[in-house]
Amino acid sequence: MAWTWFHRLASPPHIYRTAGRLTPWLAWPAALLIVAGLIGGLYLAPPDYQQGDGYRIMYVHAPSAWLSLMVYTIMAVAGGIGLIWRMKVAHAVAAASAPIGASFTLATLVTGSLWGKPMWGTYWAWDPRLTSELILFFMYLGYMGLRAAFEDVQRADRISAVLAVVGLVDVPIVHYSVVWWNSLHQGPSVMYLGKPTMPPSMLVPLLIMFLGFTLFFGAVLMMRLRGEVLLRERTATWVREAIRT
Amino acid sequence: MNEIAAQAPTEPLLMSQSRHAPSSLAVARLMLLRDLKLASRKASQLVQPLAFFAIVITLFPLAVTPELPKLRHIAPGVVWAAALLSSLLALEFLFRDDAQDGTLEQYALSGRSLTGLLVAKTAAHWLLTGLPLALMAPLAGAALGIPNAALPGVLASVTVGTVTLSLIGAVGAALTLGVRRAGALLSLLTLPLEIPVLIFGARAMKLAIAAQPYGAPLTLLAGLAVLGVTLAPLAVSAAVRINLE
Amino acid sequence: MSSFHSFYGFLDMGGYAPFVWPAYAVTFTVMGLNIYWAKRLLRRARQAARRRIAVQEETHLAGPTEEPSV
Amino acid sequence: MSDSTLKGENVHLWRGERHVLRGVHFSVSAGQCLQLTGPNGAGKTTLLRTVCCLSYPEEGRISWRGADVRADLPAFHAQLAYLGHEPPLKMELTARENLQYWVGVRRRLSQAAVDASLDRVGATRWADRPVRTLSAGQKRRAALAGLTLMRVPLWLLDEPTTNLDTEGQRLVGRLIDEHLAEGGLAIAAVHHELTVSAQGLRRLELQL
Repeated sequence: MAWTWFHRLASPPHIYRTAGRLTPWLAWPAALLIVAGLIGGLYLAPPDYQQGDGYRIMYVHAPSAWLSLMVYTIMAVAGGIGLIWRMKVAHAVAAASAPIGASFTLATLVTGSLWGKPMWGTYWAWDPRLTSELILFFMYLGYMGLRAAFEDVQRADRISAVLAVVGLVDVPIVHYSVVWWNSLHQGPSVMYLGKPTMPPSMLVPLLIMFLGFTLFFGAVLMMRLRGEVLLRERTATWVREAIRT
Repeated sequence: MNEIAAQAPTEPLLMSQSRHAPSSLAVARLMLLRDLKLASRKASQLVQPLAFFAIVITLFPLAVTPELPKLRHIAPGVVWAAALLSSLLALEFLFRDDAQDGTLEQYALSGRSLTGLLVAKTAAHWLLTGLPLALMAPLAGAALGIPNAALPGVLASVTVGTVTLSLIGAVGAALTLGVRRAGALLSLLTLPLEIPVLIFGARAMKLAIAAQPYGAPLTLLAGLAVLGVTLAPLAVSAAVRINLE
Repeated sequence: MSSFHSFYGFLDMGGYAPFVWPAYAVTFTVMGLNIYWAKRLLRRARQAARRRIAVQEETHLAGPTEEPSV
Repeated sequence: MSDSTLKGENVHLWRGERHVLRGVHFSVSAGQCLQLTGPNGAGKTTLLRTVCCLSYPEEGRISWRGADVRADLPAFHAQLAYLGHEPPLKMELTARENLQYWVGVRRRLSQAAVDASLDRVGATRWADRPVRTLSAGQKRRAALAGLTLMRVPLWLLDEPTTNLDTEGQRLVGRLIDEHLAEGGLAIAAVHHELTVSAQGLRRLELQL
């Protein structure tokens, strides 16, 4: 049966070991890519003809924003899988993702507002993207708050998974309603270099950063995942072996 | 002592659900009637969110300005923010009483669709809190200087919007059913999800005040309500089941 | 190749230094914290597992519990 | 019905760090009452809640008439009645109203059937008073009326004699006896021995 390999793959000891083995393979490329992206973005890329060197905030802001959304999606999908197939490992992925996603959402907000000051003349404008990002941050806080409210890990896993799935349905609605709202109020919206013809010297470092941040998330996720998997095991003998090292 | 001599049972044990079970519609009706009857026996719980709504509305003329033309300008925001907050207040007793006295558990074990029963409960909740709120909204609007011609628009937007508020609120109430002092957490969970309602609702009201057609945002509000009716009950029953564990 | 003429020019970021550098600092602080938190979580989970196993071994020595059955 | 058997095989359940149910086996057939005993915290309530699928065992299987109960949960629930520690009654409603809304979602109720069940537990005189005004023993009796009114084969009772006087405790025994005689089955968690006729009684002792 196809299910046997699937279950073996998703078994806590296998995940624990694989995550441990995978961590350096994600962490080192992430570090290299981020350093390369930094050199490319901060040093090699030319200044923007409108925003000068201020646009260079994009190289950390945009990948953070990407992570904030991607991680929420992963969290909700993992939670949904855990809910349907009662897979502890999936819940562990969701639990491990939440703080990472929340912290990058916060980074997005701070870098966005730092970018906003030279562009708009104010640290905070009710720009649709930043506003959606702020709401996303509240959703992360709610998710983690709900998790923390339950002492029993199993129940916290299942309850928060329901919230994450509901949130996943709601995130696009919130986003489009906020964009719609903003279009009525003619808010400032020059945040992104939305031009399709970004020169390669600008674009390549950005793409490198996207990849680097994603791998970084993968590495941190693997580390947290090992901890979360251990927290969910009670008597398994493999834990004895695993913690000896 | 009462005469309780062994009397032969009048009917055989029901070995299957079959023909003895009332229809789903009858069950939903029974549940609705039950909640209405219960509410009628403790009316103070119903009055409190309405009083809260009135007080919040009263704060704004005192805090901002008593000049009606200026109040009219912020009226949509004030009415909607107050509606959101008072609907939140009313959520506390949506499932909690039934969970505490064990009746919710009995419904979960009744062999009937828990989703259906909870939809009926949510409908009762809307009738008892959402609808009165909607009926009060034109009064509040008039007090804030909204012209009489715009009051039907106020009524329509709050009526449609509170349906979604009740549904999202039911999800929040179900998620936090097992949490002791859930007030702050409940608002952190539900308010971000309710932002689209706020945006479309306030927009519809604003257009109504400006004597412009407000059909578009009202349609969007109705769309949210339809989406809520189809998806929220699933999340509610999943969350209730997990919290009953 | 570079877009800056001097190291000072690089630090100055064309006058945007007060915004660019804090933005990078915040991002990399967040990254550092993430690594630290992850390591701390793993360490604590291991400690908890160790404690749990110790307790289990203790109760096991006290005598295995009978499997209740009819 | 000879195949009306409820079986639990190797049921394991943890509550946080605690391994509450450690491989519980049991089997109850039509006409039998399984009496669960054991000290506080041994898992009597947990076992009852696991049997009615309010809790999810991490290992093991519970089957009813040979099929896993989770295969068709609504059908299984339609055949069981669970009475927890507290009588599941709304304080603001009368005993009679409570029965209507509680049992009414399961089966169509005739006035006569409701009256008969209330009469059976000696509740006729106070059936129309709000439950809030009743004594703990009277509430327990009202809950027992609901139990008999359901007419389901499988009873799961958690301390059914709590708050009852001696006469009430005998009533519980009689109700169970009659239920067994009709081909029903019951599992009851108890502290005091039930006054049930011996031939249908089986015992399961849970340990801490």
